[in-house]
Amino acid sequence: MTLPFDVDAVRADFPILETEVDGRPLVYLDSGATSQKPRAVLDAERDFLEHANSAVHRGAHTLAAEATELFEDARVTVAEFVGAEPEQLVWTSGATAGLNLVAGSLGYAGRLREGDEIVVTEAEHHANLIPWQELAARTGARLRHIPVLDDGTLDMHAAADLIGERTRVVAFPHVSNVLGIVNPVAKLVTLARGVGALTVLDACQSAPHLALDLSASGVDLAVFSGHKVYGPYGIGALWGRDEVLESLPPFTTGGSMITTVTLDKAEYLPAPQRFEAGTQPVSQAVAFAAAVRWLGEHDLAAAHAHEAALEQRMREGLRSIAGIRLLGDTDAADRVALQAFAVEGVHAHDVGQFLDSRGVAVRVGHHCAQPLHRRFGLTASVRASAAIHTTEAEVDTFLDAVSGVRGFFGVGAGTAGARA
Amino acid sequence: MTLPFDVDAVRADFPILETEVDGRPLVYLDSGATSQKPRAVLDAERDFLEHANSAVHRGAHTLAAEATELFEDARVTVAEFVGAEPEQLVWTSGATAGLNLVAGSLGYAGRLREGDEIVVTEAEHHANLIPWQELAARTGARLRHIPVLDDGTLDMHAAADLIGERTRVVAFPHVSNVLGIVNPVAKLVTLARGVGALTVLDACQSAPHLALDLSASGVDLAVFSGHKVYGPYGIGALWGRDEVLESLPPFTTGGSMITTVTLDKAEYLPAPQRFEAGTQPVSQAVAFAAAVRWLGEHDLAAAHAHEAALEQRMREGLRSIAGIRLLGDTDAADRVALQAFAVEGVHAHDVGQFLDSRGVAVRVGHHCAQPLHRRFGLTASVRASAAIHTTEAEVDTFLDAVSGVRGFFGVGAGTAGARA
Amino acid sequence: MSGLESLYQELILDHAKNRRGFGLAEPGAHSATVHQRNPICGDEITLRVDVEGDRVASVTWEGAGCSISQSSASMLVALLQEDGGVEGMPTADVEALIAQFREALRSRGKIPLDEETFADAAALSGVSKYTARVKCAMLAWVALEEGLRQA
Amino acid sequence: MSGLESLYQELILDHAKNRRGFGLAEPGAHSATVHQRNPICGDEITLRVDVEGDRVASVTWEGAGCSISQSSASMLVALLQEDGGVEGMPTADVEALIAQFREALRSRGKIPLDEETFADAAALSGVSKYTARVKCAMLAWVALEEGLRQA
Ligand SMILES: Cc1ncc(COP(=O)(O)O)c(C=O)c1O
Ligand SMILES: Cc1ncc(COP(=O)(O)O)c(C=O)c1O
Repeated sequence: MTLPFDVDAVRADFPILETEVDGRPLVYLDSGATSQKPRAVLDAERDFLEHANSAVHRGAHTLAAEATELFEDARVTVAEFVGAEPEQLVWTSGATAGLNLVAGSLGYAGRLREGDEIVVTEAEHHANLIPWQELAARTGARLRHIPVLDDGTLDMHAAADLIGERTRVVAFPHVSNVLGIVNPVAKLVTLARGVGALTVLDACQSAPHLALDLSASGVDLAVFSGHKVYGPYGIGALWGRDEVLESLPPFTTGGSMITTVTLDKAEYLPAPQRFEAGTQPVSQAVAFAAAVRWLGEHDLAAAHAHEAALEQRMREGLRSIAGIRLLGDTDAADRVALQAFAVEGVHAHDVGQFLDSRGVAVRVGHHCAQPLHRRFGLTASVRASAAIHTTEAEVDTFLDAVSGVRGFFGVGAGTAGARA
Repeated sequence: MTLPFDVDAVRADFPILETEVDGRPLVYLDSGATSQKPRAVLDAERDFLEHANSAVHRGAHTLAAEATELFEDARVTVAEFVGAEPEQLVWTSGATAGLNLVAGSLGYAGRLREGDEIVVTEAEHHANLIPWQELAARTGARLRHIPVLDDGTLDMHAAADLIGERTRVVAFPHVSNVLGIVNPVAKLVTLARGVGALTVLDACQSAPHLALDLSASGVDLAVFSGHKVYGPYGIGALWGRDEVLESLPPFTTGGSMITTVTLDKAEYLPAPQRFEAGTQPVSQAVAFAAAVRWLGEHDLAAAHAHEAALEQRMREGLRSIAGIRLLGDTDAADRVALQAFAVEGVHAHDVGQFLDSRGVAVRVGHHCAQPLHRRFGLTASVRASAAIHTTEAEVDTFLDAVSGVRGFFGVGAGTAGARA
Repeated sequence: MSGLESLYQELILDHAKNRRGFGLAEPGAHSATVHQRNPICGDEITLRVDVEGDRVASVTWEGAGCSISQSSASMLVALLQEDGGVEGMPTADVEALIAQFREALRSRGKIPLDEETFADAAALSGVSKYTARVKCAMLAWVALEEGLRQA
Repeated sequence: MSGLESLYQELILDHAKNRRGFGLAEPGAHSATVHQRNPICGDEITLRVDVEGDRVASVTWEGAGCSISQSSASMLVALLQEDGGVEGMPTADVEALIAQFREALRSRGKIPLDEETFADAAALSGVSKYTARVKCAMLAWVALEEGLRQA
């Protein structure tokens, strides 16, 4: 049954939202870093651990059969959530692990050589950058970057030039975790397909906020993390087209991913098991599925509209405050409700501390995107990111707090201060 | 405060032990595969998620500071549990991930070459075998194996011959997950040190049952998994001596393990962070620490004595049943309460099914140790493994059920049947 | 009948001990040999199918495994021999039979195998309640399916 | 005084704006230049220390970061200048001071920094309750400690 979207009802599902910080209600605007978990997720994991827990895919006992079923049902549920078949969904410990799996496996497979090129963007999270740097360094391939324009969008002209016949891989974020801008997936896929390059989508910041249809997206591989989609830590997924997954050798090896093992050699199962070495995060898979089911109980179109309204309110509010510089302030692209900014004259760390005193939790620093910050001449910024449980009143509390920052730190019109 | 050991009190801490299977109380003898979790562990994780959850090592807000503290305290607690310093403890998603990290990192570092040798044992879990096979295949190194004698102990004469000047790595299980025998760590370390080889200890099956003092053990690196030590899935640890960890490059890369990142290059933090790419299993670390603290509340010497008594009872009981063949039946070594066996004339799968109908959950199959089973002329066996919450009465229920197996399947003295 | 006894009916234990079709026949003109494995528990089977025209002329096998996998293979051979007679069963019918068998086994006890169609193999109905054992019972049938694809 | 105001005392904001010792001096005969970074938030400092005999003759620095890290560096220089006078403070005393400072900051509010010993830097006492900010306040002090080791 789909419930009409009611943000108060949604909030009631999150125990942590009752927290007070220094006597003020917590305004959690750090969901881009990690989301909070609704009671249904906590309950599902606990219920599994109290009633069904045991090793999966092994043993004939009743608990093991139950656990295996719940574990594999979870795969089906999460796969459906992103528009994929369960056999195409590999459990990982998170998005970072998924990206390392892909880069590492391509390396082991000898799929890249001197002169080949890997293309990423200037807006990458380090997780979708450093594994490619390492792969390039190991294989002699060259790593190239699609630049980010001043408004935060990708330079698609440059992309068209960069992606050429030497390109083997094009990896990019669906939504940048700093800019909140939805990148043009279809266009990038067209460019990559035109030259036969593999596409890798970092869907960490889109999975919680947009309806994903990976099968239809045209990309070859995609990753996301459970802990950003109202699910638990320690689990994520790598999705891949059948033939792409089949073409990749395992990255890590061990139990449960083999058919025959001798002292000298092992033969591997097909995907997805081939990539799932060792005991899997079983209770987390079950809880991840519960998160997805919990989301599915809501009218997601209405929830997305709610988040879009928050995005508008947040961005317009910030724009109207003096001394605020938004990173990636454009109306010319779809966005999620996540906004990074700098406060002139006040370091991001101090801004965060000030907001915290008002109960507002934001993230400060480089958000694992140093090159992007450098591109904007910054070393750090403040990032506010909303979630399905965020209210307009919370956005207003946040904006009100931001308005007070420069006054508190004694900077403002005409006052010279430390550079932001 | 240390409580006197009282198995009934211990049992009351495990909600799942109240489960019934087909109307009979569950007798869980599959802790070697994965342990059950006491309420304190479930509560600690939930409490964290309801009150402190947020991204660690980032951001100035109050929740983040709280979460970071709990996360790093967890590292201190788990490190202490195995006799290590917190800076030497790397969180991993499990033991398999830890072993892959070590083998993969040695590979990336170019520490192995053609002609070099890696020594493992014939009793390896696949997790401590296949990563070395892959490393050998990639580097041209040779993988060699210390044979297992008929009684299940390692052939230490052969070990002394095998470990020589070409040996770079000696990897072995502290306790085999099939034989339950504690291997002679000190002797193997002496042999390895004599030739300057690195030692890697798979402590998966010892961590739940023996007091570990890794610093004193003489090994260079060790791994274990949370889910086998009454803790959660999705977390484990790699321990290493300072200088050994410092000598290893990262295996996976991404956020939170870097200092400076440009588009082309990254610089890495020192250990343990260097090996912890991406969002860590934060709530699981907190829960893992709770498991260790929960264990520490008991008189562990008494608990170990209790488990030793169970081991005796289980093994002697099995010995006295006709048609049972024990794997690694020796009194000449220390053991944990874990025993694999074959029933003459009845396939392990059928034995497991029969025991399940009596409420007894055991593991059947090759237990991720195909080479060891082959060495004993088997493809599968039945494994019973006890835990701190196992009672003598449960062992008796198990033994009684085993006695009924051959009768039920119509095999026995003089009856020819399918080979076990 | 307890759960366990419905799983391990007398007939199943008999077939596991006296395995029909055990021992590979010499390959014929249109035969295929297939190896299947259950990686979880190590059960394995090598099955050879001989096709003549649009009929399955013979099925033989070798392998080791639990009583469910062994008896299921034996029952499959028995069924083909009894229903197919000397000419052998039409390939299309065998394929339909396999599909029906799979459906029943995956039904979690909802679809029984009827004795008229499945003969002794109907005794495997009980397996469908034990999801962990379905693969054991399917092993020979999947091998035959694969063999027909190749032959 | 609210938590925030005890953290950001007027004195701290002043030092963050008028930074003592900012701008690296020419290296002397026995000087060391140290670069320190807080990888979490990107604060960084380059600090140069000049040692003459058993005394710290001069400390200068450059860097960017939050007001806590900037003012802490400034206060450190002010303290050394005021207490050391023209000769400079004995190296051993500086080392002891750094150790004391670290202990207080890690005490979670239990050990205050007294004004007699720490002068303006005593205003940083409030930081010790904010564990996430301790690294910011320590940055310059750790850099100086490292510099003394090298000089
Ligand atoms: C001896 C041994 N080594 C390694 C492993 C692998 O541990 P995990 O599956 O938790 O990664 C196990 C358990 O499965 C084990 O028993
Ligand atoms: C865009 C993006 N990519 C990758 C990651 C890495 O995800 P995780 O840390 O869960 O592995 C994150 C979040 O940290 C992200 O926002």
